[in-house]
Amino acid sequence: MANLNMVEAINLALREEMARDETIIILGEDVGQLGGVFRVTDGLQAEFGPERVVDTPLAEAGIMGAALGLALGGFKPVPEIQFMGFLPPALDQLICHVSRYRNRTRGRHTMPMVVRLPYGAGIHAPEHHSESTEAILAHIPGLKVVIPSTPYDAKGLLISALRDPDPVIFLEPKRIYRAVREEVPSGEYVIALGQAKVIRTGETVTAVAWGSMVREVIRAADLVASQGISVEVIDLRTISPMDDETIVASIRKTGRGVIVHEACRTCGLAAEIIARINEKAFLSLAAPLERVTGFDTIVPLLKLEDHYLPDAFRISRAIQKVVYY
Amino acid sequence: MANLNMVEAINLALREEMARDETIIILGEDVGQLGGVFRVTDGLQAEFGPERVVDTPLAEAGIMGAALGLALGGFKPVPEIQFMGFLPPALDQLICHVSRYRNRTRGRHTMPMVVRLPYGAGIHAPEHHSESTEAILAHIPGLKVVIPSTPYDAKGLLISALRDPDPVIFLEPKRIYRAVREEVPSGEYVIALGQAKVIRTGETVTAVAWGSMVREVIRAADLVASQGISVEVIDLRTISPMDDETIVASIRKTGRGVIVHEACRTCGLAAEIIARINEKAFLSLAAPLERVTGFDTIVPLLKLEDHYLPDAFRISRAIQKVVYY
Amino acid sequence: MNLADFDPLSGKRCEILDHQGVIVAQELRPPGLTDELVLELYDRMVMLRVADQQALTLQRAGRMGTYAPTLGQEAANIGSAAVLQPGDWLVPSFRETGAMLLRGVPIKLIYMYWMGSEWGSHYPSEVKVLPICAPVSTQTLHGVGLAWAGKLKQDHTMTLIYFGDGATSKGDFHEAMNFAGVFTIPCVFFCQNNQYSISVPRRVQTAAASLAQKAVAYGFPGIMVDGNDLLAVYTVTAAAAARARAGEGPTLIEAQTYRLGPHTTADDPSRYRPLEELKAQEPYDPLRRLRIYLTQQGLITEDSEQDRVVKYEGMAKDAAREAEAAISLNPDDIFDYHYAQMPPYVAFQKEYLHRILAARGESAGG
Amino acid sequence: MNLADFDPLSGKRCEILDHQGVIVAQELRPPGLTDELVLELYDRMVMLRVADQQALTLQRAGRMGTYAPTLGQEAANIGSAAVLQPGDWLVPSFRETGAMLLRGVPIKLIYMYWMGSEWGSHYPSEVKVLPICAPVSTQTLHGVGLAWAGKLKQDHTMTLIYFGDGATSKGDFHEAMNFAGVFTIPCVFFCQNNQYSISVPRRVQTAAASLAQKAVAYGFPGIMVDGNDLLAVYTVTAAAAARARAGEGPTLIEAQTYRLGPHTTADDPSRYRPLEELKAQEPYDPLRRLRIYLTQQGLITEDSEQDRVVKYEGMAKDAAREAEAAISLNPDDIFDYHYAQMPPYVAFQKEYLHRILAARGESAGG
Ligand SMILES: Cc1ncc(C[n+]2csc(CCOP(=O)(O)OP(=O)(O)O)c2C)c(N)n1
Ligand SMILES: Cc1ncc(C[n+]2csc(CCOP(=O)(O)OP(=O)(O)O)c2C)c(N)n1
Ligand SMILES: [Mg+2]
Ligand SMILES: [Mg+2]
Repeated sequence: MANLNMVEAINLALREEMARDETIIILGEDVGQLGGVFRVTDGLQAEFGPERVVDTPLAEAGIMGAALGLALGGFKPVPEIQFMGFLPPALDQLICHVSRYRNRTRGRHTMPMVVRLPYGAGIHAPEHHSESTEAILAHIPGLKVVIPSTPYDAKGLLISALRDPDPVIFLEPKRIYRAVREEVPSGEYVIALGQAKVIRTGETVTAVAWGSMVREVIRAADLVASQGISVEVIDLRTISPMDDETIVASIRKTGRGVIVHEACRTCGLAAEIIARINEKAFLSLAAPLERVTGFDTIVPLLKLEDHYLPDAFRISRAIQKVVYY
Repeated sequence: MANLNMVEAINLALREEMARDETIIILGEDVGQLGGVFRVTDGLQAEFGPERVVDTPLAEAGIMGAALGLALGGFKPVPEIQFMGFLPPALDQLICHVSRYRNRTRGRHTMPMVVRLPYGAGIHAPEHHSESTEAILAHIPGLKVVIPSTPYDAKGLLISALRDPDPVIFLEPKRIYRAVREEVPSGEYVIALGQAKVIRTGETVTAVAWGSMVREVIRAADLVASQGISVEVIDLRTISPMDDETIVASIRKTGRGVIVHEACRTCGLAAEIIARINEKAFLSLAAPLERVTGFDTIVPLLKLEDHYLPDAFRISRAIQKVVYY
Repeated sequence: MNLADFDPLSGKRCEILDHQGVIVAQELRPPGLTDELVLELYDRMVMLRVADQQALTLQRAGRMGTYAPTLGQEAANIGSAAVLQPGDWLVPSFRETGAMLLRGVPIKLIYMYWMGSEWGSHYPSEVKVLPICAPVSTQTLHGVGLAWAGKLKQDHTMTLIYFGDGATSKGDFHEAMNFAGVFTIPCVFFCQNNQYSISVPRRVQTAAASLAQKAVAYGFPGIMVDGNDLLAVYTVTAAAAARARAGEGPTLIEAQTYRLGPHTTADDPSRYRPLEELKAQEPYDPLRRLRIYLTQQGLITEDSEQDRVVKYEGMAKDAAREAEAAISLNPDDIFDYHYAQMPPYVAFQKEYLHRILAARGESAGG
Repeated sequence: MNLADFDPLSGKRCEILDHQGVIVAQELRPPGLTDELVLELYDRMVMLRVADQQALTLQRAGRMGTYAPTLGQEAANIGSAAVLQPGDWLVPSFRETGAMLLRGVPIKLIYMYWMGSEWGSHYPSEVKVLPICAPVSTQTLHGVGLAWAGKLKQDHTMTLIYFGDGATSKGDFHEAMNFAGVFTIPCVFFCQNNQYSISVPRRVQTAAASLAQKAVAYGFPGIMVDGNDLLAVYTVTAAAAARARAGEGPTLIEAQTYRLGPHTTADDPSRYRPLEELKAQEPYDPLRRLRIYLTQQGLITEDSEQDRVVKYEGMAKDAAREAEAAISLNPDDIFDYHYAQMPPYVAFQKEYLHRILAARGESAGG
């Protein structure tokens, strides 16, 4: 048991699973000698050798497509895309092949693979380093999309992802890579994919978030607690397949909901959550569901970036709005 | 005035606008000599020459990126992507650049461009020839996304798109390319982008669709008319920016709604429409909004394809469901 | 043969049996490529042509969807795939019906695929062939990864990757070639340059004088071969495969052939290809020259030829019927193969479809 | 000079001023490249180095975001951009601060960009330079399209496209090169091969012996040049630009240089680059050799050198202050530039932000 931040927790999960499963191969830009630009793969090449932790040429489609071939050849590739902003060149392989191979071949070929990538804004990086386009991935059948919000969950979810028979996109909220430390057990434990977690129970209103927004929601819940508003906070953890049951059960209880994400609003994941609540808990709703999201704009460069991201203040206002509707 | 199908109407719009605006350049695979695999650009190379109707190498990123450069150089490129299933390699240029140039340069460089592509299922084509991923495009700020459902609209919307100062993705529902003929005036007329059209007024329930699904909705409306259900049918026409006002006004009147698309359900555009109705017309809603959509699966090959697409029967059941809720 | 003797920058290409059926470079012919083997492979080429023709017939009769014929590319298909050994992988594009057949994909499954059933890509588990790949050139990367896996497992296999001339323009082809060079991947890049990408002629694809010379960009050999010459195709591919197996890395082969048919059954080549051009290609037909040669060797006769065609026509027709009978129309198939474990909402959609079909009075079982 | 004399496959590369300041190939030097011009360009190189250093200082002081220094690549930057004529376009990657400055992008704007303001990419309208491009190699296609536009307008301009060694591995580089070859585009592909892509050394990017030889794949010339030799870079780029202007099509230039600094200020090269390697590069510093040469020519002295640095330090500091003063903190900027006409819901989001800031007691005007 050690006190780890999320980078260290992910590194530990990779290290332990690589020791356990010889078919795991990490490949990507700067993942080897450098240990990744965020040091997530630090020390892994030294431990497992350059055949299992591979620095590739600068080519995201190449990384994804070669990973697919490695998976067909019996390996469990763990490609890293350096930033979500550089995922687009790899989308072709993800959309056309990684997500489809099992179905295309009626199960003859499966695609066990974990695609890791840091995502999200809030680190004051240049353009294309702040993207959160998880809704695009959630729209693609055949992919799973997982987003941890704590070091503990990051390790447990990643171990599950690495043992999953299907392709998992593992989005790492880089803004909170080093934001908190918590006890993370060494050795194996898993957190099942596809299960949201109620991280705080409440009665007045349900708030749903994932990644770095979970922290903001907790802060918002603290802010409104003094007003007697009791917020049930749900960390979605797996974006796809989505655990709408947990959300719907909570809404049935509270009758009110706020969904928070940093991605653009239009066609973001909050819309899907609202659609499902509409379908399954319509009669429970006492107020419109509120979205607190990034704007329908390109994430600004750093001087204005802080205006972009939802924060505890905005979330608390939305909570008040649905409560006092 | 001539009786044209959608292919001919689009061809006419291109021909007239190319004659009017010398900066228009069509580029893509097989668009020249062959006139496109669907003959949409038939005869244009003969008329405007191989410098303005350009057969390119087989490279979608190349087509999109070169089009961007042509736009910067003062032209109005009209790249064609042969099928929406082959858009993924071009998404990088669309997401990272085409949609962003105006904002990135604070308006110094704009990106007038119309990306044409046939989309949707229902023509019994092989894998990757049936995609409808319009929701992905609608999630990208800076793009406009237009989808006609009739020959007349196709021409008017395309002319508007060609005169728009911003990048427009023009999605052509290939299933109905030749399905109907109607009177299409020769000469200029425009249909404004960003405006949905109420194509049939009704009182009981609102149905929203676009592309080839509009026809199915109309049929469904006919089916339920005998039961005294009066359906207001809205053809969204522009997916992004979305005209939610027209939808919301209708829902305020009817209190009930069905949204139809052939794309996968999860994170499809219907979710966004539901989220907006929830925000703007919550108190008008007498029943949950229903989605009739493609499944969260890969479009089946042709033997099972017909099971995939929403049709009048499914839509009529959804209409009944919301009416008798 | 020595690949290095055919530097594409010098304009040389490998030819062994010319289009008049004359052996012009016996010295290049590997000892293993006996007349018996040539006859066997010729037999497969005939089978391919017949199976291909049958597919067109089926398509015209509405019994098959869009089909991409292999007509004219039989030598490129069969001569290349023939060099594979049991553990090797074959990665097709979509115009490798013959190569796939040769490697054990049942013709029935190939028909099922083009008839529009995913079960057509559910090959027997021992068949080391990837499914047909529609997005041009994307499969080149799959082949590289698969061959890489073989290298890591030290299983001494190699992977034969097919693609067309048009595919060489795509970025993923570049990335595949580059990865293969960097990681010394045991694979062979086999380009069926049939001179067209749908309507777009080869010269529009690239300003390079040859496609083979593109290998220079990646630090490994490229070679041009007469793609209608079974013997040359076999010889060159065998040499490249040997290189791969020896751990020396990849090779790019440009097999210069010609698409005698339409791009697919949905295509009308008369819109872009002069009839004279097509006519001029007829003497180069890959079967014609073999027929001359094998007749001269006394290995085939007009009668035996007739029998062969009849035999394969029967086979193809049987396969078509079997394919039709085997195609599942079970709508559950739409849902059942996306994940090892079906998410609840997909299960719900599956139930929904059952309800819809029941309401309509259609049986869910098809 | 004749580009064809330096076939990269023969291993030749163009060098004129060696690293000890000796002219080794006077005959290659174009007449226009006088000692006065060399002095002027050297002056720009010093300015670049000072401006670059200032950016690092600002970054350490928290006054700038991540910055990608140009240290060591001054000759590659300045020698190449110097050949451009007024109508020509320059398409940078993100390590062309010097080339951009030379072409008229105000240093203030470059600082504003790295300080995190989009206004830093709002260049004066007469400046023919595209904005900095973060996604590696994607800009190569923009350059091809832009040059294509020039060709169609018959304006006799050309476009100079920059990218790094790492960029040559990407698919879009391939597609850009291929389009340029096919359509005889008047552009020059200028690769600053600084031997690293972040931590990944050049040898991992490709198995090709040189990057210049990649041009073979596209049917146009490639050439290697000592990228730390201002004279050679100028000479080669001028020849390539002349080719483009003459309608003969593109050229690929591999300028072999070395990144003396970190990848960006966020990078720690000590994790992957041995200190000895860096030390061994110091004698090849592109400024050092020019200082020797120009001193010998009597064109600079220690005093004039001192003055020059002082002058540019002042300039850079002023530019930094001006940049900071000019940066808009107006949150409206987040919304106002996505479309010519703002969609209603974006306008609503803008209002929302105003309300939020007001509620928080922050002024919306920043
Ligand atoms: C990425 C992509 N773009 C476009 C298409 C449509 N398309 C199918 S085949 C083809 C031409 C392929 O030409 P080539 O690579 O020479 O192979 P051939 O068909 O001649 O065997 C095109 C454009 C596709 N399948 N994939
Ligand atoms: C498509 C893409 N992938 C990854 C990155 C992250 N990244 C930024 S610069 C860089 C290395 C670029 O190397 P090179 O092309 O040699 O240029 P240099 O930085 O050496 O000037 C990487 C991997 C990126 N910006 N774009
Ligand atoms: Mg071809
Ligand atoms: Mg570099």
